[in-house]
Amino acid sequence: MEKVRTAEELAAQQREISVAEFFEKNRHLLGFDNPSKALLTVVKEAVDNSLDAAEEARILPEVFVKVEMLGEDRFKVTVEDNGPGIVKKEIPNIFGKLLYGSKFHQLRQSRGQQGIGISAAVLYAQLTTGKPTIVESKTSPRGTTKIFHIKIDTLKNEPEILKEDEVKNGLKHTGTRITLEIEGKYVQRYHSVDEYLKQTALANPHASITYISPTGEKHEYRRAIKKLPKMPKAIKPHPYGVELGILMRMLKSTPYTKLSSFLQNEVSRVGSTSAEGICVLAGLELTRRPQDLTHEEQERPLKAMQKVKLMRPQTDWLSPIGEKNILEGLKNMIKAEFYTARTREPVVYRGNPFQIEVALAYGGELKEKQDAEIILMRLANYVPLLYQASSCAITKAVTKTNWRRYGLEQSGGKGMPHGPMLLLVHMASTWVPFTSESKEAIANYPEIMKEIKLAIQDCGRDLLRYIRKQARARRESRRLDIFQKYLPLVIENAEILAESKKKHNIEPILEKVVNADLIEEEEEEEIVGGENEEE
Amino acid sequence: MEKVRTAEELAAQQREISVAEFFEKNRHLLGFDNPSKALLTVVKEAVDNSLDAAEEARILPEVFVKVEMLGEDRFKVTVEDNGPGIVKKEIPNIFGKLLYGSKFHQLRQSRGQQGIGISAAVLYAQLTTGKPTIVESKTSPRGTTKIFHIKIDTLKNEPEILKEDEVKNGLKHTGTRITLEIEGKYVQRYHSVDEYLKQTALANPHASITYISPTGEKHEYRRAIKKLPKMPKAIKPHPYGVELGILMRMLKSTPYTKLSSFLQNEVSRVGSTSAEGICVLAGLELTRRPQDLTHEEQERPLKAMQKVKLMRPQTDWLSPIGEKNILEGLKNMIKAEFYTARTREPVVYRGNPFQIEVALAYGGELKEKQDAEIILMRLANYVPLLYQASSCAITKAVTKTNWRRYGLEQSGGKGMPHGPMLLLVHMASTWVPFTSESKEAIANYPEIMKEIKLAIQDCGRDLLRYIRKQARARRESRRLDIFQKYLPLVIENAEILAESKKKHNIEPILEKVVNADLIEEEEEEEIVGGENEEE
Amino acid sequence: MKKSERNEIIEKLTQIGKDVIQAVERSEIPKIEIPSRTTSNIVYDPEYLCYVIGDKKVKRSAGNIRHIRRLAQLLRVARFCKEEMQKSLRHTTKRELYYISESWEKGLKFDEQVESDNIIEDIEAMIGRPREDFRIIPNPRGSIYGDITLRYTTPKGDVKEVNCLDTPDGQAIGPRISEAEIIDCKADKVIAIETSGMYNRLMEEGAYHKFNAILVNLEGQASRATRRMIKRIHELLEIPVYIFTDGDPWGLHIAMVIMAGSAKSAHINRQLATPDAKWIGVTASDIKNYKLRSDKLKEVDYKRIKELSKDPRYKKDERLKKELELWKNLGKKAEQQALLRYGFEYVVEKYLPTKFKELG
Amino acid sequence: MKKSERNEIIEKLTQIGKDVIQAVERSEIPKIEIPSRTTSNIVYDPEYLCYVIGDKKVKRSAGNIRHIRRLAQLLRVARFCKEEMQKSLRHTTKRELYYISESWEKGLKFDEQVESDNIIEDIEAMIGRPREDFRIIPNPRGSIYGDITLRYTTPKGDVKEVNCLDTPDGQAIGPRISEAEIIDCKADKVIAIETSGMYNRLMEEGAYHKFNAILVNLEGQASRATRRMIKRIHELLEIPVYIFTDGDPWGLHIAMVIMAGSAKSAHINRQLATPDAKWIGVTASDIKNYKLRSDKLKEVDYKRIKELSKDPRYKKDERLKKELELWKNLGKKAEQQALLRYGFEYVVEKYLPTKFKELG
Repeated sequence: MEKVRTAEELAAQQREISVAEFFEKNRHLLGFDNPSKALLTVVKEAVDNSLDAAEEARILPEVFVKVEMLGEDRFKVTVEDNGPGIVKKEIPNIFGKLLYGSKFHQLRQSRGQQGIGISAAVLYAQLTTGKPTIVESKTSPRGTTKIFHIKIDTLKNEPEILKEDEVKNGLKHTGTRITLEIEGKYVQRYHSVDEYLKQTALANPHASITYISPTGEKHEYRRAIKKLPKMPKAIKPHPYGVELGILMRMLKSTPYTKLSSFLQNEVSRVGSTSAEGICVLAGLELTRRPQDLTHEEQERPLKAMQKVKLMRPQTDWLSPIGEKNILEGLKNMIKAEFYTARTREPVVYRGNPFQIEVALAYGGELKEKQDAEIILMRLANYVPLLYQASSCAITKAVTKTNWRRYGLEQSGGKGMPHGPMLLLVHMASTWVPFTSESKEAIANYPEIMKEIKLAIQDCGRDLLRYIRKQARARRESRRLDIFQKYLPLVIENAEILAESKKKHNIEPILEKVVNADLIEEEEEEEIVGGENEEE
Repeated sequence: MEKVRTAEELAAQQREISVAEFFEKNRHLLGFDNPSKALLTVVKEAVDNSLDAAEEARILPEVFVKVEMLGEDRFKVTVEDNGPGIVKKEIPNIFGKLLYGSKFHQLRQSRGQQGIGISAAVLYAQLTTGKPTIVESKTSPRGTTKIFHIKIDTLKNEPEILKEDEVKNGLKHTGTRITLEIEGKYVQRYHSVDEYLKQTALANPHASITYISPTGEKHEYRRAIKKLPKMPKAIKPHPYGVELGILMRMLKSTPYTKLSSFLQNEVSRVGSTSAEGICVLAGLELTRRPQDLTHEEQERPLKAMQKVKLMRPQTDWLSPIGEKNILEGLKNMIKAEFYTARTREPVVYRGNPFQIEVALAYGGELKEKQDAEIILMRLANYVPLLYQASSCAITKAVTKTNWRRYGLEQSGGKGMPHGPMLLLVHMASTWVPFTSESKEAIANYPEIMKEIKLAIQDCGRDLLRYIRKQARARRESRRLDIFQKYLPLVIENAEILAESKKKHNIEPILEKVVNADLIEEEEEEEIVGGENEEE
Repeated sequence: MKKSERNEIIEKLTQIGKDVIQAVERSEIPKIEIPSRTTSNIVYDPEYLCYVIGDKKVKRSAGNIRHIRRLAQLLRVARFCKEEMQKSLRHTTKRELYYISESWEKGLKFDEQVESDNIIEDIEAMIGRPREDFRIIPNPRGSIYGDITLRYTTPKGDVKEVNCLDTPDGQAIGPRISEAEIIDCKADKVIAIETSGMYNRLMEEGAYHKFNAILVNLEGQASRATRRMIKRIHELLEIPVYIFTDGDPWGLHIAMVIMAGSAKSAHINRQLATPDAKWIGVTASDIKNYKLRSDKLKEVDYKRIKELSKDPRYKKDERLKKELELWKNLGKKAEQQALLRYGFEYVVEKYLPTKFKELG
Repeated sequence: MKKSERNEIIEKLTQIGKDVIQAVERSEIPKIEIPSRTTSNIVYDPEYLCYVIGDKKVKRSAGNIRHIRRLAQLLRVARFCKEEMQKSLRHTTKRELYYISESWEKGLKFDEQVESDNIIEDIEAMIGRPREDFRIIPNPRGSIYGDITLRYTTPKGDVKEVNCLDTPDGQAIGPRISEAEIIDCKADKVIAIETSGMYNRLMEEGAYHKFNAILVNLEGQASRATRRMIKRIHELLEIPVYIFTDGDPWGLHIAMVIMAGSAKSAHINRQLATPDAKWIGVTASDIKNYKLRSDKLKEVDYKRIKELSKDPRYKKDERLKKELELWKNLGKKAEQQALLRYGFEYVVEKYLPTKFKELG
């Protein structure tokens, strides 16, 4: 028998694990599953950061993206923006530390959420090519440019600065430039960097994007509108979505000393009346110290909050693209015959406000692909989603909609419809529920599905009206042709059949016929079943 | 125009994010997507920990599991083991801190890997019910039992001890008992706790498991063998799988001062000859200080290592269940007619050694479901996988195998085969590549697919031999019957047709016929195509 | 066909044109009315024991964009039929009509045969006569054997007579036989047989002689020409008709169509149905009693049993009701030929005599 | 059939039994040999211009577990055929044989008709005669019209004669007509027609008269009885045979089977094929030249074109090769009736005369 090992011996091996080490081993969780996806993810994280930076500083974004091919599987990615730049002391942390950021602790709509994306790109670069990431930043028009060569010390999850410099003649304006060297693979079409940037331009009509592809082509997407989207505000959690564990932590750490003040100030949409209602329902005094509630008492306000009728989140918490702006973007991008867009009112899932926008372009140059599936663009907080379409709530809502009702072809009334159409669906939210940290597909919450479907139906009805109108015009002109052609045939054959000597004048009847009501009698021509007896 | 915000203003919002906060918001990444899955995940993490603890201490595991229903969606889960217990000072960290554990920094086969599972369960409990987790542990037979009520301070990712106690009359023997109160949902069949524990017992024939279900039923799985599996050893990374970023870190932090010693001691399967070979190929002196290599020089040994022929990993790094033990377990669980098992030699994917085992049981009481799909059990390091079957490499290998060759029904020669069979596939590895942190499906690496297929084919051939043998016996006895019946009919009708007056004796011909060789002439009866011309 | 009958039909076709012209002369939008052939307008005629068409009509108006082409085509087809009847002895198949339309005025050409077929049925319903009467004929199916003499007109116009025993393998019921006059008949019953195999068997075993019967080969579902032939022999000579089919619900349906017409031909069933005909079998009881080799009933068979059970024509017939019930319970069907397990002569020597006695 | 021919066939059947008995008497395991009918044993006979069976044989041995039942059944079927030929005038269908087997010794009953069908083909191959010669007959398909007189035996045994113009709608080619003797014929060609519709059209337009022709209605793919009838008329009277089909690869295949037999009947093709017969059309060129209403070729049509192209029988015929090529390029098919776009008379007045001139 082997020797029994004691708890003490085993305890000696216990150690803390750094989050950087964790993601180093689990990088597929962050969208670095394979080389082609990794290249896209690096570009995406850098561009998201650039757009966020400019917008937060209320600057109309101009982003420059360049992807160079250094070897068969090696790429250099450069992304530069005209944002406010980053102050010197924060640069190492932002790029050299996982889980460091400004947005995680706020409930607010933004592209990045978790402070993990760009540093994950840095981690991926050093893991595959060993190279540090170069960050250049300038914070005032006449100031210097700070340059950092950064890696991540994965054992500590701390930035490691390989080189630090400050130069006069660096960036031309304020902003940040980041340069990464990575292993990757360049693909075209569906999951490509090209497609991603094209869709990003469409979803951000206020941004200008310049892109130089690995093949040396230059794509310029000029801004379609000159106004920044309104700044989304940070919010407090809404009572309908907060979870017990989080509420308990909030009760413990609040600076407020009365339960009613806590309720009015730490969650949203609760005023003094609602606060009183909640306390009464919970059987707790208004003046109780939140920090002193027993465990059992902590549960009561949560239940009470669900029973009180509260207003839904304010609109200005979220910043949708807007119907007008989406239409501008679409028209800028594609020459279609018909466009429509719909921005729904914000609603809540699990306490998180969100807002759905749907737009579509129909006909025109899209007719080239008349019989193919429609083009579906999925967006979350201004960011295009390219992977995992089939598991995304947007795709599900689209394929579960009966598009035949709106004049498109769709076999069996479900699945992806066919026709000359581009459909865009955008979800704006303080917290988009992705199915994985690589942020590729939106999770399938009933509330979200419902909103997407309603927006689709609105746009679908517009589309149907357009298709019908077109069809009606075509019909009217055909109508006259038909009567002019067949009425003589009717009368002539009747004359022969009746052996009538007289030739009858057609004109008076033709006039009657053409002016007759358009009401068409329902023919009942359903012939009874049964096998064909003969022939 | 809105006011432009400066880099300084923005920098003020930057903050570090705790990993606990991160997973609090992203708990679907850890297998807590929905209530029924969450219940299973909690049980699974606790049972995995218990089995690991006992085995590491070389104790034959006895695990007690109880799931009680407290309300419609509320459950109390208790798991107790006979392991060595946990020393007092480590208890808070192990249960109250994410990313803390003994196994992450070792390359070694074990159930848990990342030090995240059980603390995630604690986090989930406090998030959904607000209740702390109770941990009781005793480390020496005559010692006291330490009791902790633990929560996680998510802002800091640190344990929060609500209560601490030490009692004389606690646990009866050394070991640990953990009690969690969670929101969940109890389901039966495929994805159930019941099924998970049944499969766990099968995969761990050396363990005894007692399970009391929410409906009060008691299931006892007695151990089938009395010997512990051999202890897997920790290993160094194998050169064929190490990545540049990791090698660079190793070069930086090694205590060795010569490149050749570094190679011989810090990666596996490199002796002095191989080390020399690598240095020569890399164009680096054997005596170079690893810490001093320039970035460009660091890349060279990696490339050189790929070109040198090295031995594959030692067998004793891994601990498969073993053919004999799997068969014991299978026989213990199910009364079939035929069993077979195959443990393959270990091989390497991306530098990680792994080993595939396949076993099957056929016929007997499985015949009840003759025409249904076979039962497939997937296991990774002794742990059953219940979710995401369709995206798992095991399922793919099974459905891509042509089972018709092995005597099973399978439409089109692919897809899940049908028949009275249970098939078990186990992957043992120092690092199982799961498709997500919730550890439900094995990623689809070609090396892994190949090994699974080879093992399946081995077992499939055994199965075919058995099925053939059975069929042959049935055929032999039918043979005599047929000749006895038809020979008289042949001769009699020939006599009438030939108008023969004489009646011929059948016996001599019958004797000849029956003793004739069994060799059956191949009839060529493939009739040429073409539509039936008439009738 | 007698000349008076022919003139009557020509007159009815002419009337369709006259109705249209009258509307034109009154300066009204011309329209015609056609008895509706939808399910809801098919009613059971308990007196005649078959489905017939009700009073509902559908319109084809020159003022309706969806009607006008069809109206023109209907008039053109009516004109075509009338002209052919006046100037030749020709018969036209439905398929031929479809192709002939290519030579008509532009716009009247049929795009699909289903269009011309529907118009033919419209005209049938309007004038109340089967299309054979205005010389639109089906592909021939069915033949006849036995001591009956028919007078017919050859394509060249000669009038000849033929006795249906003087034909080696039975007389095909084609366009000329369909229209032939019955001159003489020595037989005293008709046996209509579903399959060619059993028809030949009865010929070879001398059934026509032994039973003094006319044998009719239906070749499956009876064609309309065959049904009319049976009806004419029955009514003119007042001799009983027996129907001998395979032992399955489809066989019973074949018998039923001879007795009462099909729903699809409700608008002319009175010209086709022989309500007095009797179904010999093979019955479900036969399958059981004679231990016939059988196959399992399929989904489609059970569906047919269900349909037949709901049919008012069975409501009164206790024997058929019982057989349908038994079929459902038995779950089996058998072919006529299955009786050959008892040898070639058995059908004629035993089975049929027993049946004639039973059915009277 | 002449008595001498009948006796020869009976003798051949008897010989099968004798071979088995001889083996028993030599104390050997009895076996029989059957010319193999697999693809690999079907060879092209360039002299006779058709596929025939090669020299390969398959065995049925009483010593082989998989053969013995089938051997017993083969002997039983041979015995049945011989006995029927000796004692009656009866004809048996393949389906009837399947049911008759129920009355045989236990174990010999056929489970599926395909078993008995195969054994019938075995016997055909062994004695080198089509099954009609030992009175296993198909359901009749096809009929004949024209000035030809045939002598036949009625089921009762009377010998009679019939002229095929004295039949209103054509004489069905049943078992008796198949075996009838040709007594007299005034026609000087045969026109075999694929569809009943066109057959009736040619009757009504007087084609038999105008062209002095015998019209044969194939009703689709020609039955073996029809093919034999065509061959017998052709060989006895030495008159040309023309085949008039729909304008698609299937129509050409129908013509080809009449000219050269099918692969399935390779073992008796020499008794069935009329290599001199000529295919009139509708050809691919006709579709183009006459602007016939057409449908797109389907996958199955293209497959057939490919098969036909590989057939050695086309290798020498430049006209057929060209037509196949054109079909592929044209991608369209048309029915015979499509010619009616030019009116009823056009086929007889223009189309066929042109064709006869072309084909000589």
